[in-house]
Amino acid sequence: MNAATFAIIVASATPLIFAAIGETITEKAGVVNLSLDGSMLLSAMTGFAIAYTTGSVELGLLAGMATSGVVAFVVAFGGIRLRVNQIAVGLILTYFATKLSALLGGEFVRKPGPSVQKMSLPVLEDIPFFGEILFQQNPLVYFSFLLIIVSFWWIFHTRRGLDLQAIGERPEAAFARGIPVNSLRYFYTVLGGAFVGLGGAAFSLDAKMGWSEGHIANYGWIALALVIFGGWHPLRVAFGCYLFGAIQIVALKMQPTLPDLAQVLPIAPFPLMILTLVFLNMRVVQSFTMRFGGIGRLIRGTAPSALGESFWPD
Amino acid sequence: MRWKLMMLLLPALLALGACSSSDDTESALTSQSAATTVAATTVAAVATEAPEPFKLGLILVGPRDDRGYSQAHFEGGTYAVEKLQGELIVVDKVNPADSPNITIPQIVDDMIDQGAHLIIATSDDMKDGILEAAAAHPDVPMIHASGDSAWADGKAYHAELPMLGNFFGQMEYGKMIAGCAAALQSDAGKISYLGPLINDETRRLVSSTFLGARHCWTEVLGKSASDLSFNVNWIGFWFNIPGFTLDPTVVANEFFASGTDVIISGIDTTEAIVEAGKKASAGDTVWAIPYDYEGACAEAPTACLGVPYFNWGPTYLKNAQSVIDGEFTASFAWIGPDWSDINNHDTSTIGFLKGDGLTSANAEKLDDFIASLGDGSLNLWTGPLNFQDGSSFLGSGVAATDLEIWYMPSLLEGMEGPAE
Amino acid sequence: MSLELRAITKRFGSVVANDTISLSVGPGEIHGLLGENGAGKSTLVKILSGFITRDHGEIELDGTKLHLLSPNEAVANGIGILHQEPLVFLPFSVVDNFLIGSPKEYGHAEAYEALSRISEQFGFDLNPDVSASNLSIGERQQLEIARLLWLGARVLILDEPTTAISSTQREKLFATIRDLAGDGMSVIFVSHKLEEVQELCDRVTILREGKIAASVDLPSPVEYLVSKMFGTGVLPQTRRAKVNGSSLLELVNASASEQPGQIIDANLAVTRGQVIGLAGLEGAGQRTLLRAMAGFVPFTEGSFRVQSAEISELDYLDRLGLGFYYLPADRQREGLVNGLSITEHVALSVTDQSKVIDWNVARSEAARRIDKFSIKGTVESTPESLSGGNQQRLLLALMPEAPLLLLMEHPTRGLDIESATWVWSYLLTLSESGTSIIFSSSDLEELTTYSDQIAIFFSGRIIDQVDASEATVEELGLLIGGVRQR
Amino acid sequence: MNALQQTKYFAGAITISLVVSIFFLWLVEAPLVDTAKLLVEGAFGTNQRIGDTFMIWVPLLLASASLVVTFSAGLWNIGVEGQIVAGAVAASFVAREVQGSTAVVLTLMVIGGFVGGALWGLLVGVLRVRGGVNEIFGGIGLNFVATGLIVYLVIGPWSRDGVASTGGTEPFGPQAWFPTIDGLRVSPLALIIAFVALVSVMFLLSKTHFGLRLRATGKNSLAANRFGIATSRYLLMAFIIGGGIAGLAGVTQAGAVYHRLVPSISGGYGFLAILIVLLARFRGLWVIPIALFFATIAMASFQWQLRLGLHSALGGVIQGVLVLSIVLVMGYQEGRQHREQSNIRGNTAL
Repeated sequence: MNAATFAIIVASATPLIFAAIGETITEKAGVVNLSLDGSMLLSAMTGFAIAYTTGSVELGLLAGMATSGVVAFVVAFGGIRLRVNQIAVGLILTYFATKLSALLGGEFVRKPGPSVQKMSLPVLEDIPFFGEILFQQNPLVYFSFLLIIVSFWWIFHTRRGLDLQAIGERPEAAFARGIPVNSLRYFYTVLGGAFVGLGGAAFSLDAKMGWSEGHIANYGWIALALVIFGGWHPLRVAFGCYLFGAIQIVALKMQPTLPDLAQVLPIAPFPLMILTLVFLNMRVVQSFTMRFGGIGRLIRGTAPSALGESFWPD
Repeated sequence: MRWKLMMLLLPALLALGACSSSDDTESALTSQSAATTVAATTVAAVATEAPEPFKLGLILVGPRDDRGYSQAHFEGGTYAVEKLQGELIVVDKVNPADSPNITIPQIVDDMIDQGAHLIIATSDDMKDGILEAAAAHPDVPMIHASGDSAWADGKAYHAELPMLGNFFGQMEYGKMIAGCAAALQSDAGKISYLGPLINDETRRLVSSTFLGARHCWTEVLGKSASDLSFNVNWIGFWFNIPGFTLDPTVVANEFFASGTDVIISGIDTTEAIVEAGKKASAGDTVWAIPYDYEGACAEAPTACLGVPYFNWGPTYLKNAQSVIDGEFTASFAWIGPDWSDINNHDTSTIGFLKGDGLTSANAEKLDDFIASLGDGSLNLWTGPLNFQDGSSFLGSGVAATDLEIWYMPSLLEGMEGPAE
Repeated sequence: MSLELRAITKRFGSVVANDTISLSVGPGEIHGLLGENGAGKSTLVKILSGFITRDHGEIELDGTKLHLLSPNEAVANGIGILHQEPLVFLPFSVVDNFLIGSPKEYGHAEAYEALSRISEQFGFDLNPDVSASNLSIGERQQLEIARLLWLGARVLILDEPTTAISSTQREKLFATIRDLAGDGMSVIFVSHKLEEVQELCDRVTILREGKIAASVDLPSPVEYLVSKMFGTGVLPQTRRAKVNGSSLLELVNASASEQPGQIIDANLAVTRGQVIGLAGLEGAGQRTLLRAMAGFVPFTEGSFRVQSAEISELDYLDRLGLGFYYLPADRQREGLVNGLSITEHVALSVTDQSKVIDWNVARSEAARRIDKFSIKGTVESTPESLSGGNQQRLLLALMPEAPLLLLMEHPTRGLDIESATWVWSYLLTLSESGTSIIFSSSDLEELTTYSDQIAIFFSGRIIDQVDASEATVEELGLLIGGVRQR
Repeated sequence: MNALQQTKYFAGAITISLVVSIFFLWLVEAPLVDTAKLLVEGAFGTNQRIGDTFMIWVPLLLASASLVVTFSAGLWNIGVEGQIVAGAVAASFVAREVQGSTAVVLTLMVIGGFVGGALWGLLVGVLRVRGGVNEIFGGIGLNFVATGLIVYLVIGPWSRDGVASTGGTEPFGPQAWFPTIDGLRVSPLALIIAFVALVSVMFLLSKTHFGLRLRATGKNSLAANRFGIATSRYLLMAFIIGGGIAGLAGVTQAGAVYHRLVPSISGGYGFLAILIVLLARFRGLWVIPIALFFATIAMASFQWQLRLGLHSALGGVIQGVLVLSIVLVMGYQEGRQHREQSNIRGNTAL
C-alpha cells in the first residue's frame, strides 16, 4: 500500500467518522439513536438536493445536518417526552427515512452536482508520506480530524463533557447534582444527529458524489457497530472507521487470490464488533483492564450505564 | 412537480430560511433526459387512429435514470414507442435487492393484463424469470436481451419457447474501441477495468476491451506489450448493491491510487467516471470510459475519453414492428454497429461517442481504428491468442467463431484478475 | 445556619408518605431522623433535595423561604445531601467526580486545589487521580462531603450513611460530622440505626408511617425510642400452643455476605412446624439470612443441613424442589408479575406436568383461591391493580399448599389490620400442618405474638435467641438496640 | 375508562397517519382516487394478484410470529433478518443436495430451515446470555454476517458454472419447488405453514405452561425466577423457537418464491415484521390483518409504479407514517398511564 491508498482510506472513512462520532456523542448522553442508516440516507439526499438546487455545497452540508438533527429530535422527543422505547422509535425512523429519501430524492438520482473541492493545506502537505495521506484532502476531511480531537477533548477533558458522561452514566445522580438531564439529552441527541447528517451529506457531496437510492451503502449500520467497537471512545471509534476503510481496500487486493472471501469482507465490522464485546466482557479481560486508568478505559470501552433508558425525575 | 413544496418539508429549509431559488436549474447536462424525471410511464402519444396503441413492456434491472445500462434500454423503448405512437410500460429496479417482492413472472402477468404486445426483459439476471414467464405465456412475444435461449446453436437453446426471442448488441466492438481509446491516451500504460459480475458476457466484453487496448498500444503506438498493464476487479453484480457487492467508488479510487490512469467501466452505473472527474478536477491526469449510455460522459466531460453505448431504439422498433405485422418469432440476433456511422441513432445499435478528454490526435487515431474494424481489415479475435493460464485459445491466424466468443470461458493472457 | 420545616406533606396516590412533618435544626445541631424502612424518611430527603416536590408545607433556611423545585435549586441554596448511595460516578476519576454538576466554571486546577484543601481539613485521604470505582464506600462518602462543602453547603443531610461502611470508616465519618457541626453547620442524620443516632445526635425526630412519632433531646432511654420506632398493638393476641416437631434444619456457624448486608457465624435450629421470628434493626442481617437460606446468597462458611442432608451447595431452584418457599418484602418487584392476571399467576404457580394449560381449570382454581384467600379482585385482575394486602394474600395463595419451609420478609408490612390478621391466621394454620416458618419483622408485637422462638440480630450476628412466650416487647427493644441485658 | 381513552388515542393516531399519508400523496402528485382504487385492486383485483398478495403475506406472518415469541420474552430480536437468511441457506442446502420425491425434499427443507434459523437465533441468545452482548446489537451484527454468508455461498461454492455473480444460485430442481395451484404463484403449502406457525405461537403463548413462563420471564424476570423459572433457559428457548420460525420464512422465500438462493432472500420482511409487531402490540391475532395490510401496500406499490408511475418507495413511506404515528401516540398514552401508576406506588428514581 502506498501513500495514495492510505489517503483513500482516510477520505473514504470521513463520512463514517462524522456519523460514528455523532452517535458516540448521542449515546454518551444515554440516548440510543438507532435511526442512523435512515437518517444518513435522508441527509445524503437533502444535502445533495439543496446543493444541487442552490449550487452551494455549504448549504447542502448544513441541510444534511439539519435533516438528521430533526430525525434525532424525533428520537429524543419520543424517548424523553413521550416515553416511548427508543429502540422502537429508532427502528421505525430507519425504515421511514430510508423510504422517504427514495421517494423525495427520485428527481436527483445520479445527477452530476456540486461537490466538496480538494484543498491541500500549505506546508503540511509537503510532509513526506503523511502529507499526502492527511493534508492533500478536502475541508470536510480536515473537519473530521477536528471533530475527532474536539469530541475527545470535550468529552474527557472539559467540565461540560463530564456532565455529558454523567447523564449517560447515572442520570438520577446527575439530576440530583443539579444537571438538567433531559435538556442536555435533547441537546446532545440533536447535536449528534447533526453530525450523523453531516456524514450523510459528506457521502453525497464528497465520498460518493451524487444521489441514488440506498446511496450510503449501510454506513449507518456500520457506524452503529463502530461506536460499539470503539467502546464509546472517540479515538477508538475513529480508529475503527479507518480500520474499516482499510479492510475494504484489503478486500480489493485479495480479490485475485481469494475472490469469494473478498466479496464478504465489507461486513467485517459486524463480527469484529461482536467479538470485541465478547472479549471485553470476559472476566479476565475486565479485571485486567480495570487496573489501568485512562488506557484501561480506552481498552475497556464500556457502554454508558444508562444507555437507552429514559429518565423521568417525577 | 411539487418538489419545491417538498423542500419545505425538509428541515433543511427551516435552517436555511426561505428557499430563494425558485427556478429549476435544469442543466444542459440533464435536459436530454427530461423524460427520466417524469414519473409517468406513458410516454407517447396521441392515439389518433388506432383504438389500441402498441404497448411495449420493458423490465429494467436498475433505475430508469441510472445513466447507464437501464437508461439506455429505457430510451430505446421510448424511441420505439414514439415512432409507433405507442405506449411504454416500464418497471424498473427489478432486482431482488430493490424489489424483493416482485418477480419477473409477476411483472409479465401484469404487463399482459395491461395489454402489452411485446415484453422485453433486459438483464442477464432475469434469465430464469423470463423463461418461467415465457413458459406460462407461450403465445406472448417476449425478448430476453442478452440471453441465448433462442440460439439454436447455443448452449441453452429452448426450442419449446417459440415466442421468446433474444437480441444483444455486439458491444465487443464498442469495448474494443474503448480499450483502444484508453491505450492511446494512457501515459502510464496502466488500464483498469471495473467489472460487474463474472460470466460469459462479461468475460468476452472485458477480453474485447483488452484486445482493443493491446492492439492500439502495440500496433498504433508501437509500444511494448509488456509495458501495458490491464487489470480487472469485479464488484459482484451489474451495479452496486450495498452489502452484497464491493463498492465501485472504493474500487475506482483504489485503481487510481495504485497508479491506474484510465478506468474502463463495465458496470451499469457511473461511479468510475464520477470518481475520475473528481480526481481530474483536483488536478490529476486520469480518465475514465463509462459504459452503456450515450449521455454518461456528461457526469464529467473532461475526464471522459468516450463511451461505448447501446442505441436500442432501432432494434426495439424493428421487433415491435414485426409483432405488429404478426411476423414475430423467436430468433437470436447479435447485432453489430452500422459501420457507415456508428453514431447514427436510427441505424446503429452499438455506438461510441468520443469524450472531451480524448486529444484530437488520439481521436484521429481512434477513427482510423474504428474504420479498420468497420471495413473488416482488422479482426482482433484472431490467433494466436492464449488464455490467462497460458493454454491456447486460438491458433495462429485462426479467427474465433461466434460461439467461441459468446461463451468465452476465461480471460486472455496479459490480463490480470479473476476469471470465475 | 438553621433549617426549619413546617407541616411538610406529600401523598402518592392514596398513601401519605409525609404527613405534616415539622422539624427545625439549629446551627451546630446534629439532628437525627430515625425510622424503619417505609417510615417516610427518604421521601423527606427527596423533598429537601428538590427531587420531588411537596404537596404542602414550607421550608425555611435562615429565615428565607425556599421553593426547592429542582435539585439545582437545592444545591444553589446550600442544601447538601449525602445520599445513601453516594452520587459517585464510578468510571470517572475522583477529581472528575468532584467537578460533575458543579455550577461553577472551575477547571481542574481549582478542583485539585479545593479537594486537597478540604481533604486536609478533615483528614480525608483521597487521591484525585484514581478511578472512583477503586474507592471504598466510606471514601466515596468523603468525596461527596468534600464536594458538597466545596459547593457551599450550609445544611448537610446524610441519608443512611453508615449502611455499607466499616466501623473504622464510621468513626471517621462521625468525627467529620462533629467537626462540621462544630463549625456551625446544621446536620440532619437520617438513619434506622438507633445506636448511631444515640451516639451522634443532639436531638432526634422519629418517623413512623409518615408521621412524627416523637421528637426528643438525646440521650433518651433506648426502650422509649424503640417503642416509638416500632409499631405495637395492632395485631390480635393469639398465643399459640408450643409445638414439639421433629428437627427440620440446622444452620451451623454459617456466614454469608451480599451488598448490602451480611451474616457472621450464625447458628439456628428449626423443628417442623416451628415459627421463628428474626428481630433486629434494618440491615442487621435478617434479610441476608433469609436470602441465603432461600439460595440467592451463597454461604461462604458453615453448614446448612435439612434433615441431616447438606444443602448449602444447592441453588434456589433446587431448594424450591425441596419444599422451600420464599416471599419477598418487595412484592411487586420480586414477587408478582405485573401485567399477568391472577389466573395466569395461578397457572404459573402450579407444578402441573402437562404442557397445555386448561384455562377453565385455572380460572376456577383462581376463583377458588380468590375466595379462599379473600382477595379483593377478579380472576382477570393484575397485581398492579391490587392493594398491598391483596398482593400479599395473592402471594400466599400462589404458594404450594404445604411447603416444608417458608421464608418470609415482613409478612404484614404495609398491610391494613384486617389483612394482617388474616395473613397471620393463615400462616399459623400452615405451621400447625407442619410448615416451618422463618420471618423477619420490624413489629415487635408481631414477633412476640406469633413466633415460637425469636432470633435477635445485631450487626450481622445472632446475638441471642429467646423463647417468644417469655419475651416482652421492652426486653426485645433493648436487645435489638444492642443493649445486652440477659 | 382506560379502554375508551385508548380507543380515542388510537383513532387520533390513525387520523394523523391518514392526513400525513395524503399529504405525501399530494406531494408526489398521486391521483388520490386512483391511488386508493389501486390499493384494493392492486392486491385483490384478480385471482393472480390475490395469490401474489398472499405470497407476500406468508413471510410477513412467519417473521411476525417469530417476533411475537421473542418480544413476549422481552427480547428485541432484530436478528430476525439473519434468521430468515439462515433458514433459507439451510433449505437451499437441502434443495441442492437431497435427491428424492417432492414430499421428502420439502419436508427436509422445512425441517432444515427451522433448524438453521433456530441455530442462528440461538447464537444471538448465547451471545446475550453468556457473552454479555445485547441482543439488539448482536442481532444487527449477525444479520450482516448472515448476508456475508449468503453472498459468499452465492458467489463462491454455490455459484453457477463459470459465473461469479451475486445475482443468485442456479434454480433448484423441480422437486424443491413448493407446489402451486394451477395458474397461481402462491403456494398453499407455504400459506399453511405460515398459519400453522402463527397459530402454534399463539397457542404456545396463551395455552401452554411454557408460553406462560416465557411471558412471565419477559415481563419480570426476577419475579419469574421466584416462581421457579430458570429464566435464561427460557430466553434461549425463545431465541430457538423464534429463530426457527423466522427460518421457515427463509424456507418459503427460497422454495416458494425465488426457487433459488439470492442474497436478498429475506426481502427485508424481517425488518418490516418488526414494524408489524410493534403495530400489533405483540399480539398474534392482530398480526394477521396488519400483515395482510402491509402485503396489500407492497402489492399496491407495484401497481402504483406500473400504472400511475409513482415511485416504488411510496408504499414504504405510508407504512412508516402509520407505524410511527401509532407507536408515538400510543406510547405517549401508555407513558401517562405508567406515570400515574408509578405515582401511586410512590416509586421514584434514586
